[in-house]
Amino acid sequence: MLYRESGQFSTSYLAEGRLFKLYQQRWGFYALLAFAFLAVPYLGNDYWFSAILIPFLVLSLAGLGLNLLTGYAGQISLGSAAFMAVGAFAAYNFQLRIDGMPLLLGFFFGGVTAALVGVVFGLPSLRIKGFYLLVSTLAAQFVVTWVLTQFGWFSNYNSSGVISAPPLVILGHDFSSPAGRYLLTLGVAAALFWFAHNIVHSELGRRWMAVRDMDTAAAVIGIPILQTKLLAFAISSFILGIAGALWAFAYLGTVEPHGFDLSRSFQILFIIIIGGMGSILGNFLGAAFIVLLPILLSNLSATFLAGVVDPGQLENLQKIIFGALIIFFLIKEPAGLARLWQAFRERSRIWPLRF
Amino acid sequence: MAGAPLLELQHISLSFKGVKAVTDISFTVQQGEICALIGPNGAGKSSLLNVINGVYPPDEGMVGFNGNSYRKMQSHQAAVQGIARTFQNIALFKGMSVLDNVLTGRNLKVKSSWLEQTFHIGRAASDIAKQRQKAEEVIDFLRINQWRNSIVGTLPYGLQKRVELGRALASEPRLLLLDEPMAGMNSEEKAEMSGFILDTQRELGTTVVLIEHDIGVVMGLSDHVVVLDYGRKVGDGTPDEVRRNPEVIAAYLGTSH
Amino acid sequence: MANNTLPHQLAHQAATQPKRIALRHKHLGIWHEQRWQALRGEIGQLVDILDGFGFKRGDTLVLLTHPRREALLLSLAAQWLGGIAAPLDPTLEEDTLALLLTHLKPAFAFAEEQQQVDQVLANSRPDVRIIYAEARGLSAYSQMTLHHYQRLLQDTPAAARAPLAEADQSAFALYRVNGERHVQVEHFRHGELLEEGRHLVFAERLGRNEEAFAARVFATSGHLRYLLSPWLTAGFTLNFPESIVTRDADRRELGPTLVVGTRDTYQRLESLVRARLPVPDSLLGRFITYALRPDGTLLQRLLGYWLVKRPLRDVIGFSRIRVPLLIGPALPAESLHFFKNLDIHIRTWDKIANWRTLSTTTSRHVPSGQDAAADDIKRVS
Amino acid sequence: MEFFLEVLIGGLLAGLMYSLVAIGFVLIYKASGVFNFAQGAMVLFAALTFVSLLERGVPFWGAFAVTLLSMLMLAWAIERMVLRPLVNRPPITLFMATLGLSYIIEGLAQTLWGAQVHGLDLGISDEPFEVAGLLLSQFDLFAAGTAGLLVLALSLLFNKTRVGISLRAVADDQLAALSIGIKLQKVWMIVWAVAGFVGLVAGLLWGARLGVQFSLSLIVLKALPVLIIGGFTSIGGAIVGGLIIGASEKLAEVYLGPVIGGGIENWFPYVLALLFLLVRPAGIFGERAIERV
Repeated sequence: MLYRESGQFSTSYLAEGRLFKLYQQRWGFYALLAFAFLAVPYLGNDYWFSAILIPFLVLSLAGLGLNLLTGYAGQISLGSAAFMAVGAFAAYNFQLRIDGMPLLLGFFFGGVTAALVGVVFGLPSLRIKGFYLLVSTLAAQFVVTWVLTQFGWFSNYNSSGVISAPPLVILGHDFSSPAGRYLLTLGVAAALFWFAHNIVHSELGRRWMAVRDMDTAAAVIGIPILQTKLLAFAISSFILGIAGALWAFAYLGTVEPHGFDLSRSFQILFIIIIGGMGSILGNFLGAAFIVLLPILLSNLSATFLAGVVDPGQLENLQKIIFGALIIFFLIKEPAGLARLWQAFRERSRIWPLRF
Repeated sequence: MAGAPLLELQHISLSFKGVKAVTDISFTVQQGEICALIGPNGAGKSSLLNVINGVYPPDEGMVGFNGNSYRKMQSHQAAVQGIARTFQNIALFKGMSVLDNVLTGRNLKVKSSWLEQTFHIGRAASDIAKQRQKAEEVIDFLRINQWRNSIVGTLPYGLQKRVELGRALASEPRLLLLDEPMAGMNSEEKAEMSGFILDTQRELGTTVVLIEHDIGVVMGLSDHVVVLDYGRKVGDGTPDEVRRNPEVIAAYLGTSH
Repeated sequence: MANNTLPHQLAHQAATQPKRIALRHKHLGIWHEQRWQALRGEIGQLVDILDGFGFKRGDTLVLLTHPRREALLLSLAAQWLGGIAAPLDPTLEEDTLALLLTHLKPAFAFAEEQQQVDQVLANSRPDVRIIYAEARGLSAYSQMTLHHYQRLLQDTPAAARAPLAEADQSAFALYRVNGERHVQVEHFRHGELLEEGRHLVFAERLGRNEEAFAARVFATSGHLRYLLSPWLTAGFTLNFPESIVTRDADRRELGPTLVVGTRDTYQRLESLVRARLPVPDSLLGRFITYALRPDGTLLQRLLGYWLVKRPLRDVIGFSRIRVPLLIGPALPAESLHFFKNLDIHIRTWDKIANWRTLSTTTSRHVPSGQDAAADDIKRVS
Repeated sequence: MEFFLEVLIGGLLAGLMYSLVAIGFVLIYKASGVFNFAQGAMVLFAALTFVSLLERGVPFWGAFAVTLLSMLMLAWAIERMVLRPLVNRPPITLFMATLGLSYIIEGLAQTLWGAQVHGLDLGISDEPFEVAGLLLSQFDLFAAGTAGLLVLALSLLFNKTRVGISLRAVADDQLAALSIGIKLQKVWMIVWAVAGFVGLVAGLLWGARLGVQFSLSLIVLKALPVLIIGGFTSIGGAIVGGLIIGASEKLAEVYLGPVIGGGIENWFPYVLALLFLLVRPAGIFGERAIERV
């Protein structure tokens, strides 16, 4: 709208396929990255890092993981938190049991373990579809939590099953301050978002969407359905696993298996419903919404309803509002907040014309 | 049109929950011809297409394709062998753009792995460009350039039919199965679609088996007509032969047209 | 000046700025670029091909096609051999085209695709040599005289010979049918065209950095004089859209600095914009009217520029426009005003056409409605 | 052997309690194609409303009537504000809407009645008694009897009343039902109300057993594997599924638990259901739709 598109055209398919075709968008994006990496650590305070930015980033990442599976590949899942738990506990154990395991490599192996578990619970997806698949993901949710609490080995025989973060040191730099944990989370999230973006814009992403939109037709044109679905489970769980490790180590510091219960899975599902299924940007929007709304509500009630509503009621109120919002979005904007942004972008591209 | 047939159906029977859909059907399709399957609704035409590309396994009979015989063709195997198809009720990926739909048609031609594509290494760059170019050629062939980036779910019906043909063509098939490619079109659109089908056969050498109700279109388009009625074959030959076949006239041409 | 011909100009550009981009066309979703040197190489091949067909000095190559680079290159190749290019507008009615083709009886023709090939075949001598661009649907044609452009190029080695054209020879011949169904022709000599082109290049200070947009076929005198000739004279880049229906989107991507349009071109654009602007009564509509008022305050003008004019110019692909030319009949004052409001100052350039009627025994000048309109045009130079 | 039988029968009876929740589910799925995750929340809402009224001195049947009325209003509101605007949307969207719905209903129930645990005494003794040498729970038998009565009542409703017949018509073919003048919205509302009633019965029984508290809404998770095994569309299936899940869960807990560790009843039904699915992808009684392409 305010920037000129004219004169920016592609002379190769490679250039045509890039993320931001316009240089203004590219520079805007780089500026945003620079701001997040360079300016925010100096501008933010501990409250912002610990209570808002880190959970926001981790939840965006978890939303991304689920979005790949549900929004892109069309396989609905209620077991996201289980894969986060696997990632967290696996990363913990890799760190604990292998001497000198670098932190990020531990995260990576945590993600890989989650991916393997994801594949196991994704296997039924060839034979069963839709709601029936919920059973498989719910089984993952319950089995994983049970296994992690039942067998002390996973939490190094901690009496309450709690695991604590290893020292957050990468190449000699300590990342355990709030700003450091923020940077660690941001770095991992940026890398994984880049990774996921590339996937959904590649052949694999197209196959996922084909399976999502009509799997019979996908099979007829030669798309290997099982392999495509399993890759969705694996990559989705990989990202969820790393999100889980970050949740445990960069956000909470300590976590028990029940920190990854069914309501966490619901929370992640809500992120992608509100943010937008089948959208990369939507994960950020949905996560921001989920993180900020409770804060907003408690601030509002502290200001206007001080003494009238007790905290327990506030939680109930929050539940009602979330539920209502979910329904509202499904009715009014099934493609979520990302769709609103996209509509705005499309309109502003042709502004001041209407169509 | 001499030589071994490209497609050979031998004694195909198929039933759903005990109801016979197709009974003992045999016919052959020569390399490079356009073969039309005609017959009233419920005659088993779509079921037959579904047998050919492996959506339904036949109860009895064999499908011969390109010199090999199959008891049951898997959908994926059919695609690998070079059989592409379109569906009666348009089976496009509605949430994807025209270009992406056509690109999915090329999924079997992709050489690079998903990791190469994700990290832009190895064969990815040349592969992506190559697939895109091939898809663009199909888009150009079918004159859908201006809708390249439109989401197919938002396009009018006739265009969706064209995009679906495009997705099938993108796989560079040897055999193209078209299930009522002109259903619900006006005469102008039908003529256009007929042109595309003829060009596909002539320019690309693709063998076509199609189901169509418009007898005028069928007679003008096809080299070979197979007539079905209540799951049985009642006629098989050139359009002229079929037109003169009394059984066909009684079963089909006489009654519904 | 002996070398004052279109082919000589092309050779000159290829020699002086071989690496700069001469042509750009959108095809299969992306823009393909061709440098002057490569352009000359391809034309060299085409010259050999036409020569091989027996194309001689004074022969006419008929071109029946929407705007395409192949047509332009073949025209130049024909002229290279001292021949004449005769572009016909493929959007004309069937019987008009048939009349023109019957009259022309082409021995050499370029046809875009099956439809045009059929038209040429139906109305030409049996031994007509046809080069076509799009092979679709044509493989079943048994004629030995049909040739696919790309395949011809592949089979022909690169060659370079000096142009045979001379300045006072005809470069182009434009044909049309008048109201009494007589075929009329107008010839354009190399020298004349280049003269007119130079005139424009000088007056508008056109340089080699211009990006010109050719959405219309070169079938009007204005396009020959004020687009083709300046292109060869100034040596800028000529751009072709992917197809006639995608020209608006393509223009936006490209953002040309030089547009040579007819009254229709600008009026179509105007009505397109008017139809899509917010309704005047709506809030947005009132804001736009407010912001565009020419005698507004500083704030108004700032808003008008940043929120309406600038984005709107970009949407219609005019944000880099430097020279919007109008050729042919004049634009109504209202339309001129509309564009002027967007800071697009359309300039009118034309010369009265000089049509000769051919179907009757005597040649005479027939002033047509179009020419009468052209009389009123003020020369802005 | 006796112990085995006791466990088995205990499991079967407990399974019928799962069936109670699953039946409400099946009703809604059959009539509106909605996979109603909020069924658990409805059970909670009903039980909580009932017990809170009881605690405030409302007599049993009065509380029952008022709760039933509130379930009716709930059904009306759901039809108006959720189902109607979402008509013709993909089933997955409707499912997610019921997730939102369960949040609203849970939040609402706890806002109205508080989050503390309420005891509920229906006056049925939970003393085990002996039948043919086996120790059986009286309460379980009562619950089983209630479930049986409920199924009987529902089949009467479906087969003998006008409402029931139009309900079945809608379940068979929505378009055809519409074309013969059946009002879809009305049918939906009735079905959701009946499901609310079933939820109330389930809530009373479960509430009496576990106490009325938030975790009541989680019994929907128990009902899911039951549905998977029985199929989404068959009330008989829901009963059989419940029996299978109940029995095998108890047996597994008793015989498998000591080997691999306790607390397996949370996930065991799911794994069982998954194994079932791999053999029969549409449950025992579910119909496998032929995919028309």
